[in-house]
Formats: sequence, structure tokens, C-alpha cells
Amino acid sequence: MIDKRCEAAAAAVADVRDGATIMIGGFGEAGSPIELIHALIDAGPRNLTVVSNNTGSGRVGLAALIARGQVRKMICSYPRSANSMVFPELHRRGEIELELVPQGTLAERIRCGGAGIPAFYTATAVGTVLAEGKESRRFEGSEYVMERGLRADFSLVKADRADRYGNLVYRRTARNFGPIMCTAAETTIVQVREMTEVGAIDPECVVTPGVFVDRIVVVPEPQQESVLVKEGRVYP
Amino acid sequence: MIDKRCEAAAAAVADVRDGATIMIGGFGEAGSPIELIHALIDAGPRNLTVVSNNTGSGRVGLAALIARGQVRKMICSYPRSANSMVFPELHRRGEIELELVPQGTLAERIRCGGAGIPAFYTATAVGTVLAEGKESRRFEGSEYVMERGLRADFSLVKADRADRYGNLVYRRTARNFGPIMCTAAETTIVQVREMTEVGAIDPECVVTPGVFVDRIVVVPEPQQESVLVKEGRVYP
Amino acid sequence: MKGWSREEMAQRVAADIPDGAYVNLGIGIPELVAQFVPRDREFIFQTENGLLGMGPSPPAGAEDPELINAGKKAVTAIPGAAYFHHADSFTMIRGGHIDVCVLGAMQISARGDLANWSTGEADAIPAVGGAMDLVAGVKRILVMTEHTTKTGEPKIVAECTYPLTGRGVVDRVYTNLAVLDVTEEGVAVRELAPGVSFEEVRAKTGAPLLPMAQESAR
Amino acid sequence: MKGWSREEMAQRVAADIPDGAYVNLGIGIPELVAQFVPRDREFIFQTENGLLGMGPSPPAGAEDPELINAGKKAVTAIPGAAYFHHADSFTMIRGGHIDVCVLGAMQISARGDLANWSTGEADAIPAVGGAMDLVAGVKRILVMTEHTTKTGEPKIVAECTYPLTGRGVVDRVYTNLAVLDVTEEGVAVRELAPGVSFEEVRAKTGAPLLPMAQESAR
Repeated sequence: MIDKRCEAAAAAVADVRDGATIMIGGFGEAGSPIELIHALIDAGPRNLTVVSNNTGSGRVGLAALIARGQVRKMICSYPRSANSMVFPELHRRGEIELELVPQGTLAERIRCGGAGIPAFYTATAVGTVLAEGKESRRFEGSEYVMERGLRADFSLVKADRADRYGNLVYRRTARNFGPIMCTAAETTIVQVREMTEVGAIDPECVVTPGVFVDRIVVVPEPQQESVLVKEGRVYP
Repeated sequence: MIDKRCEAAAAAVADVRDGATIMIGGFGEAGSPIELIHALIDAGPRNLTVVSNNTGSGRVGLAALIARGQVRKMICSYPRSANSMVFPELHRRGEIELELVPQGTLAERIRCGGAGIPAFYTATAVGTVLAEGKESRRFEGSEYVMERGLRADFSLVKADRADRYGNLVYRRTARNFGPIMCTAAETTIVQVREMTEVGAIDPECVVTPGVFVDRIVVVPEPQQESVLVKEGRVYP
Repeated sequence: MKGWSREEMAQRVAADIPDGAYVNLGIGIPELVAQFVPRDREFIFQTENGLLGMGPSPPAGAEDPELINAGKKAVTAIPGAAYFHHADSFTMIRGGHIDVCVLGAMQISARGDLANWSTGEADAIPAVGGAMDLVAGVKRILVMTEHTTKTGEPKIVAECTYPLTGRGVVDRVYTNLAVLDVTEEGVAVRELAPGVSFEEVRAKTGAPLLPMAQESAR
Repeated sequence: MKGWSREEMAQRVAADIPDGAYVNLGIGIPELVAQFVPRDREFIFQTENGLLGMGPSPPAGAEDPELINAGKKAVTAIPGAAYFHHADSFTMIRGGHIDVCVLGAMQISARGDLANWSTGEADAIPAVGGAMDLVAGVKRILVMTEHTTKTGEPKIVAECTYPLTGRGVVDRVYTNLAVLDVTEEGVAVRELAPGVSFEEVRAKTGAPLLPMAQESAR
């Protein structure tokens, strides 16, 4: 019987090796799989390349992973925000690499990585520094740059509910990068608020079909990044 | 107040001009917007390019549109089936052009057309006659062909329910090409079984957000192509 | 008071947006536009983090950290809203399905180049978000900004000196002093704020202005 | 009876598919595989027209014309199924998320080229459907076919003469006479059907066969 549930976050991320590429869902704290990230901090792999829209805030979650020196390179669209000090500081010191990608291009690169498309063209960033060094090409008189599909060894994603097949539904704007990151990794690990019986999710409303999911960890009451930051919490 | 509902199918398709490119949803009869197609036959534009997975069956719906000589060219993946005589006959006589596209490539070309992506690379069809004359390129040691995004002047799509904003849900495997075709046309015309109040569709379950829809026609009891074919019906 | 307040600028922008438009509002001042939708019109607000049908801020205490806008502030969803993932969201944006985007600016060039994401300083952490996607894909790009910087430098310039967000993308600029169009011929003043003269606008603009057409002076 | 019946072939294919596999079955003979899922395994069937978790045919009278498979036959959906659109469906296929695809064949070459979509005759209407996407994207391609054509010609050949569906894509072939692997070294017989000799398979195969390994003869 197919059952993708893992007993604990620690077990779910235990095989992440040094040098791995990891996609981490979330737009700010919405959709950020904070318990999976903390498990990754505990597991300790280093030299990671992380693909995530932001770089976390405070000293918990993604920011804590970066603060621990486990991340060699960030691929993201918006590496700073109100409470984001860790990444900027390390980046200024030259201790972490940044590949800055426009948000829509980042989303499409991930989708293409998951869909078996090695490269595509987009008008986004044409004529800007972010297109420098990239191949460009004209179609019907307009200029486009070529962008490459992006894949990862692991994706860490937060969803709302799952069944044992791995079918997922999300909650509001916490959906963001989750569904596409699920498609683009060799191994997709998802934390959900609850497991439901098979059949409880309307097949018309499944957002991520189970084929894209490998492991599920149940975190009934996930921590909220902004609350932890406000409390000045530091992980671990 | 936004209200995308049209009173009748005839009014919804009245501005389709000779020479237009039209995407028509459906996989076989499932999702085929038969009432919109019949309205298009009545409206009479000729020299159309039609993008649709199949070519219809019997002498109703898409097959009837082709039989009336309104279609110059079909772009599809599977132009024949058990009850499909019209297209094969016209094609053998040299009276209709065919651009044969693998089904997944067809789907992706439509999606890219809707997403502002002029071209992409795929491994599908590499080394086959369907890649002949197409640009190819290697990425990480594997060969891919370049395919172009596909757009249309109009899309004719069948969905199950809509609200006045044009938010759509579909029914079972009648969803198929509908959601992507809605994104890839200048004007998207949708026939639905029923209108619902705004808010009646769960925002987590909207399949086509209203931004992709221009006109809605309500057809409470759509005809079923296979039944019409069995009865030997001919449209008009 | 001379010139327009931010609220008046927002009102002026909103007045130019047609009924039924799909609108994306940039972070910051552009967010004010949502407060000035004319009574007889309906706009649908898209936020690129996955919501079409964004409503106003919730009352204090009713914020949901999983219902936010692109500026990561708590928002609401109107009846008839839809949630979707990031690739679908940028299908809307890149694919030309959003009618209007209102953005802030650091500089706008005479040819409609926009710089609004980076100072280009060596130690600055660059962060682009969805700005480049929006200017490349949305049908009409409106810029809402003070006419000059805090130190009085023109923001409308012959050539941008900051890194570009996009080339030739700006359609119209709303400042505290005037409404200006980027046209094939150059920058044209369409409307002056109360008490503001064409000469004042010209003096505070770093690019040549086309002579003001008679009918648009008022 | 000599050789395997279609049902026995389907059973043989099913026995090779691991528990929990995501499987796409081609139109025709491959559809039989769904009837022979081993009792202790669970396969999830995908049909490229937008359903993951395809179940068996419905009872007569309960067919829904909007719930069909890629062959346009009425099917059912299991609890835990999901519907999706065509681009998402081929994300699964092209993106390498489907584990196994079972297809019919007109010809298979010694290097694993597959021809199964067109005779290439001038007056034939070519129709490819999803076949080229499936062979390009699915992890493991199994072919299920009679060993020879109706007129006795070999289907496993040195070079395909029909237009190809894909180059070097076939992993294993199940015929009424044998199970054969396409390997780097050539075509290898893995198993012979009851009453069938290696010599008979060799005689009916249009490509050289590797000598049969001792351990796989039974």
C-alpha cells in the first residue's frame, strides 16, 4: 500500500547530503516549511544551494539555515526584507553567493525544471543587468533572453492537507511556490497540517497530484516565523 | 459591474473573422464546446486555422465545421478516430492542411502562448519526422527541439460552472485543454452548464481565474457529440 | 496647497483605470490606489504571490499570515477571488493578461525606461522581486512617484543612471506636480496639479518636455 | 498451448511493475495490464487526458462521456484520484514523473527505437497523440506486442522501416513468445514462453539476439 507519510521531519530530511540543491517553498513566511528547515539544520548538511524566493527573517527558519553557514549559494528574487539581516550580512562579507532571478522567471524556471523543459525564452529582464551574459534572441521582432529550467535534489514544501498518496491542497497565498517546487526535485518532502483519508480531497480540487510527492511529515501546529522573530527566538 | 455573460452563442462568436486562428477545447467529445462550434458554423467565417486535439466525429461539432469548408488548416495531435471521416477525406483530397504536433508539445505550445513564452525546448519528437526542419540543440548532452508558443484570436472552451467574473471549474476529464486554451487567445469564449453566484466557487478550487475569460454563454443541457453521431445527425 | 498629495495622486491614477480592469499595484505608494476606485467601477486586483481578487486590509486582529500581498502585508480576498501558484500567477503577468500595473520609481527616462529596483551601489543587496516581470508583461505601466527625489533631483531624466527594471516600458507618470505621458516624440505633460506651472515642471524635470497642448492645460 | 496469450502477456508485464508505481497504459492491448495488478501491490494509473488514479471501466449504463481514458473509452476514478489539465498532465509525462509506460508497437529496433504511430504510407492520415511525449519522458518504456505481424514478419528488427516514435527508448519487450531486453550489447532474451525455444524466437526476430544467459532460461 502506498503511504508516503514519514514519522518525523528528522527522518524525512536525513539523506540530504553536503552540496545538495534544495528548493524551499514560501513567500516570506507564508508557505515556508519551518519545521522541515529546522530538521535540515539539525541534520547539518553543508555547502547547499538553496532556491527560495526570499532569504528568511530573524534567526529562525531559512535565515537560521543561512546563519549556520550551511548555504553556499542562494537563488532567489528578493533576498532582503524588513527583518532580514543574516543574508545581507554574509553576502557583504562575501561568504554566500547570490543568483538574483526575477520572480516570474524564477517561477517559470522551476516549472520548466519539473516539466522536462531545459530552456525557454522570456522578455523579462531584457535590457537590464540581469540579462547580461545571457543568450538573447529575437522572435517576431521582439527581444527575449534564454533561461534554463531549474531542478533540485530535494524540495521542502508546506501544504495544508495531504492523503497517503501525496495529493495536496494548500491554504490561501501560502500556496505560492509549493506546487511547482513539488514537481522539480528528485525527492519532494512536504509538511502538512493534517492527513486526510484517501478520497476526502475532491479530485477536482487537488492542487498537487500525489505523483509529485515523495514524503509527508505531519506538523499539526506549525510555528509562525513572524511570531518567533518578534520573540527574538534563535534556532537552534 | 463586471459581467462576462453573453445572451447567446451567436452573439459571442459574431466577431470571428475570415482567416482567424481558433483554439477549440476538448479531447474527443469530452470538453468539446459543441454549441459554440455550431454558432461558429452559423456565423460562417472561412479560411480558419483551428487548434484542437482531434478533428471531430460524424457530421456535427468540429467535424461539421470542417465539412462546411470553413477550416483551411488543422493543428492537432490526433486527426482521426473511429467516427472521424470528414477530415481524413478532405485531407486526402488536398483540401485541408495539417500540422501534426505531439500531444504534450501541443499542450505546452498553448500554455507558453498564454504565458508570454515565445519558444521552448523539448525532447519529445527528437529523432523523428516530426522534428524535421526544426531547430535542435543540446543541453547537458541530450538533444532537444525548439518549439514555438501558440496563440489564437479566439478560444472556444467548455467548462462546467462560471461566475460573472469568469472564474471557471470543469468536470472530470472534460477539463483537458480548456484551462490552457483560455490563456492563449485574444478573446476567450466559454460555454458553461450553469452560472453561479460570485463566491459560490471556493477560491482554492478555481481552475481558470476570471482574468483569462472574456465571454460566457450558458448552455444548461449541452448536446453530446456521440449521441448525435449515433443518431446520424448532420449540422446544420 | 500646491501640487497633489499622495492620496490625490492615487485618486488621479484610479480615475484613469477603466471599469473591469485587472490591476497589479506595486509595493508602497501605489497601494493607495485601491482606496480610490471610482464608485461606478469595479477593478480586480492581482497580487503576484497568488491571488486574484485581493481586497482591503483586514481589521486589526483579523490578519492571516497566509493571506498576504506582494509586500507581505495582510490583505483579504473578495468573494469571487481565486488562489493559484507562482507559475500561474506569472502566466497572468508575463502573458499580458493584466491590464494595468502601478509602480513606484527611482528614475524614468524620456524614452520610458524605468529604474525602480536597485541603486547599483556595490554594497547594496539587490532585490528585484516581480518588478521586471511586471514591466515586461503588463499591458499598461503607470508610475506613481514624487516629481523629484528627497534632495530635489529630477526623477524624470534623459537617461537613467540607476540599473534598469525595463527599457521603454513606462506609459504614464503621475507625480505630485503633473501627469506626464511617455510618447514617441518625448515626454508630454498631460495635466498640471493645482497651482503648478508648466515652467515649474520643466525646471524640475531632467528631460526635455514637449510643448503643452492647449486642450490639456487646465 | 504454445506461447503466451494476451492476458498472460499482460500478467507478465504487471509482475515486473513495482509496488507504488505510476503507470501509463497505451491504447489497445496494454490496457489489459490494469486487470493483472498483483494482489500485494498498488499501481496508480495515469491517463494523459487529465486523470491520475484511473480505475476500471464502469458497469454498462454507468458510463460518463466526461470520464474517459486516452483511448476515449469510459473509465472510472479511484478514491484519491486527481483531475488536471493537459499541460499539467504532460508535466508529469515529459518531466519524468511517470515510472512505467506500456505501449504497443509496429516495430522495435535492436537499439530500442520504437515505431508505433504511422505506417508512413502517403495516403495515411498520421496521428501521433501522446506517444512521442510518453517515450521521451517516462522513465521505463515497456512494449507489449505479438512477436510478429499478422503476415509473419518480425516486429523486432535491425532498423525500423516505419516512421519512428522515438530513438533508443524501449527498455523491455513482452511478446507472445518471449520477454526481451534492449541492452547496450543488443537484444537479450530474458524469458521464453512455455513451449517456445530460443531458436524459434531467433527465427522470428529480425535483429541478432544475444546468447541466452543460463540463469534466465526456465
